[in-house]
Amino acid sequence: MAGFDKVVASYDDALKGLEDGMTIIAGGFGLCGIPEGSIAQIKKMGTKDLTIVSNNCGVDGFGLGILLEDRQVKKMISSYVGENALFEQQLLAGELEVELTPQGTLAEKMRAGGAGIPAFFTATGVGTPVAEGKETREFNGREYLMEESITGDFAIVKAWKADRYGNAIYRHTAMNFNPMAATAGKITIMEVEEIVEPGELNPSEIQTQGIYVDRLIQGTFEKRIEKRTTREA
Amino acid sequence: MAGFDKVVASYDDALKGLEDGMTIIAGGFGLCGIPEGSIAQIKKMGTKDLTIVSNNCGVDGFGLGILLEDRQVKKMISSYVGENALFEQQLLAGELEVELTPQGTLAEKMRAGGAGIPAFFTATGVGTPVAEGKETREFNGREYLMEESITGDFAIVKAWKADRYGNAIYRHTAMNFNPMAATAGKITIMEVEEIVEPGELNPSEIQTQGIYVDRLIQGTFEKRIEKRTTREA
Amino acid sequence: MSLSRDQIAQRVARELEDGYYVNLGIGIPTLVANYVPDGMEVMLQSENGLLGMGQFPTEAEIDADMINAGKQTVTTVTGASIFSSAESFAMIRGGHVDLTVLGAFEVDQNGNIASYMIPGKLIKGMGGAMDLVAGADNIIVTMTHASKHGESKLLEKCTLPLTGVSCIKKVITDLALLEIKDGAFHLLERAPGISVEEIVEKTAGKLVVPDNVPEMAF
Amino acid sequence: MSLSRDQIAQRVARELEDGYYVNLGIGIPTLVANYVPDGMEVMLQSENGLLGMGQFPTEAEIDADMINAGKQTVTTVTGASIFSSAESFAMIRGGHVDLTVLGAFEVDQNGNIASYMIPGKLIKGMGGAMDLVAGADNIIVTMTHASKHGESKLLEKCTLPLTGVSCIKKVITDLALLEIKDGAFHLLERAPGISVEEIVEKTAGKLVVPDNVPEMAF
Repeated sequence: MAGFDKVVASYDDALKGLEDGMTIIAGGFGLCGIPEGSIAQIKKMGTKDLTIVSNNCGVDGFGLGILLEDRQVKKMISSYVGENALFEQQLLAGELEVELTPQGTLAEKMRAGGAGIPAFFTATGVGTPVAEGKETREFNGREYLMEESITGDFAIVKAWKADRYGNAIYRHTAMNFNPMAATAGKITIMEVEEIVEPGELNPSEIQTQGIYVDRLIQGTFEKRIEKRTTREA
Repeated sequence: MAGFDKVVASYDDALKGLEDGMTIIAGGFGLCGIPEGSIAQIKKMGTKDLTIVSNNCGVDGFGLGILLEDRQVKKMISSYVGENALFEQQLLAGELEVELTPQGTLAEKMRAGGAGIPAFFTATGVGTPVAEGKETREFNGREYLMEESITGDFAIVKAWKADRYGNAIYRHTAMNFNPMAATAGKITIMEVEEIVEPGELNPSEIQTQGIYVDRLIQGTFEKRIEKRTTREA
Repeated sequence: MSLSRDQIAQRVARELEDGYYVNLGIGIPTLVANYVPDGMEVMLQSENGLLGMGQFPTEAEIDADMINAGKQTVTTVTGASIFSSAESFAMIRGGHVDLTVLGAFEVDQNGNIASYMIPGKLIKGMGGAMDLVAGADNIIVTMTHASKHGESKLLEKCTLPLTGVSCIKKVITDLALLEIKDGAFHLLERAPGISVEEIVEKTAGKLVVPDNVPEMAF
Repeated sequence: MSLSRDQIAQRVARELEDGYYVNLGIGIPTLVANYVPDGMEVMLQSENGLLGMGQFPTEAEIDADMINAGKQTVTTVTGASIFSSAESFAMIRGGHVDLTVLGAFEVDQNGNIASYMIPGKLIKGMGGAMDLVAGADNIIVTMTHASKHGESKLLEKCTLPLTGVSCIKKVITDLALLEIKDGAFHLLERAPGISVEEIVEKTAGKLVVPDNVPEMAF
């Protein structure tokens, strides 16, 4: 790698250094905007005992769900995990831990992790099971929970286009958790549909700045649709 | 106002409801990206005892500096106020309070205020005068300060283009504090160089969403340059 | 007769105001979008990062990268904006959304809500519901008044794990519209042909019934 | 002879590495940009929201909306990005900037720095300096070794209000390059023609002097 060129040639190179027991922060919401290539590579590598921070855990046979097949995941930190029979099975069998985290709190924990903020207060979850074991505190007469931030050994994210420096933009709602996840990895791997030359993206329109991206790879994406809803033409 | 059309016809309408003693959050960095029209209107209205949250206080005779001339400002919450003789005079005479806040903490206080986060922890300012009277706490062996968020009765911001719904984009580094300020006002006034029709801006490129904007006005801008530095052509 | 799902949505829609930014949960709340009164504009927020959600796409328009919080393929309306999950919940948590409509398993007389988990069954997770109930001033819960077995869902105290505390002020069921305040349900309207007695019978929590309870008209 | 401002900058530039994201403070640090070694790429971060700051504009290019953190008109390099102040300090606070170079009034043997305020004189404010020193692992302070009156600025304990505590590990003055560790300044290099004795004399804080102190070459 010379200068700021973050492009790597293969997913082998992209996930280099991933080890058993590590924490991975993944972008995506449902099956939308997920880092398909990195997930496939992790399955191929067979890395075990992973803690994965992601809003969802994919579905049976697609997305992060495929990492359950060989029991690679020790713990999921997610807001919603209800689309996956294998997940349920492993959870009930005690083979998988899950830390349910409200969606907004999860997004903010990733952002805070990347932004050097170790903890913040939110009203979300006060008085609910989410508050168990957490400190609460009153501000202006209302009770708030203290939530700690999250960082990962790796972050795996998916963007639409990025220049070689890792300056990236997202396509429609495939943005979701990706920009925050990108900031929160010690090593951040970004896969994209198209790599362009520096200068091709408008500096003011860049949504993830290259400073957050360590390894950039051009991928191919199935983009499976979870709930295909249409109207008559 | 019908539906989501936020456009108002005059600065009189834009600043309606501003009263003595209120808190105003202002976008801008130095003289770059400042809400010139709203500042002029506040001077015209003669509103007093204002608390103004802004990274800087303009310069003598321009920007927020003009509000000092008639002693309209009771307190500034800023990170840097060193460009203004009148400011110094009033500060030394005890006619003006200043709460110096590190620039990053100030930006985050505005963001947190708009995002429903009443407080957060940062390492910035630990062991310095900024930490006086503030709670500290250790996370992962490092000491952090608890900083509370800021909201305002009004926010005054400046964008480049916005559609009638208040969906806005910024021009170059005139973005600075404006996006966070826009989220932190009970009433947010946005002045822009150009108002376009909804649909003209790409949904994914919008930098301040209309949900944060209450009143939108087309302004004219002097855009004074504070330090004109050039190289030979 | 008790209200249909669509009638519940229709009644919720009367609570809308022009220029409202609204988050509609999955199920009955989603149907509210079909009953926005003529001449009124509301904009739908979807917590995965979309403000200005439109109708479902045609087969030709379908795009895997354009979904809503229910993971359904959708379109955008003119003037929509798309943003990150952090920004989306900044809007929600910061109280910028004018109205949130969501379903629930139980609501109690102190405005507590349980909507995300039934112990013993699978834990699916709260998604954005906890953020939504904590962030909004104005929340309407839609639900059936009682379970299929006739057990009231409007309780003195929720029995299931809570989604939020003291946050629900309005409930629209298949039988009635109720306000929650001062530790009680206040009956405001009843479904056409539903007697006050039936509502009293099916409300386990404290219920305040005024002298006159108008019938909803559709 | 003691180093000129440009020589200090030149010496700092030798600490750069290819692919570094760097924040340069006002004054001498700004000059470092002029001495980036050939074949090496660094990208300059300006805390008002710019990554990839370029040179000053020509008269024709000047744009009031394109400034740096020193409020000077600037340009961007190819591959630059522009963002909000919150995002900018997320980068800084989150430790994503590889190197920060800034000036100071005083530095002490425990790595404390005072750089923003002299009581009795006007309080200008800390700007982004406190965030920068708290956020960076790798900070170089550039300063004159002593005041015009000969008073050391490398102290046992800072006397002015602090900008940050235990955060400075490297200082480059007009006389020497020093590392701060274990509660002492460690002399690593001296300016050409400057004797170890002069450095010892002008360093008020605890100074560790190795047997051999190489002279900088320019």
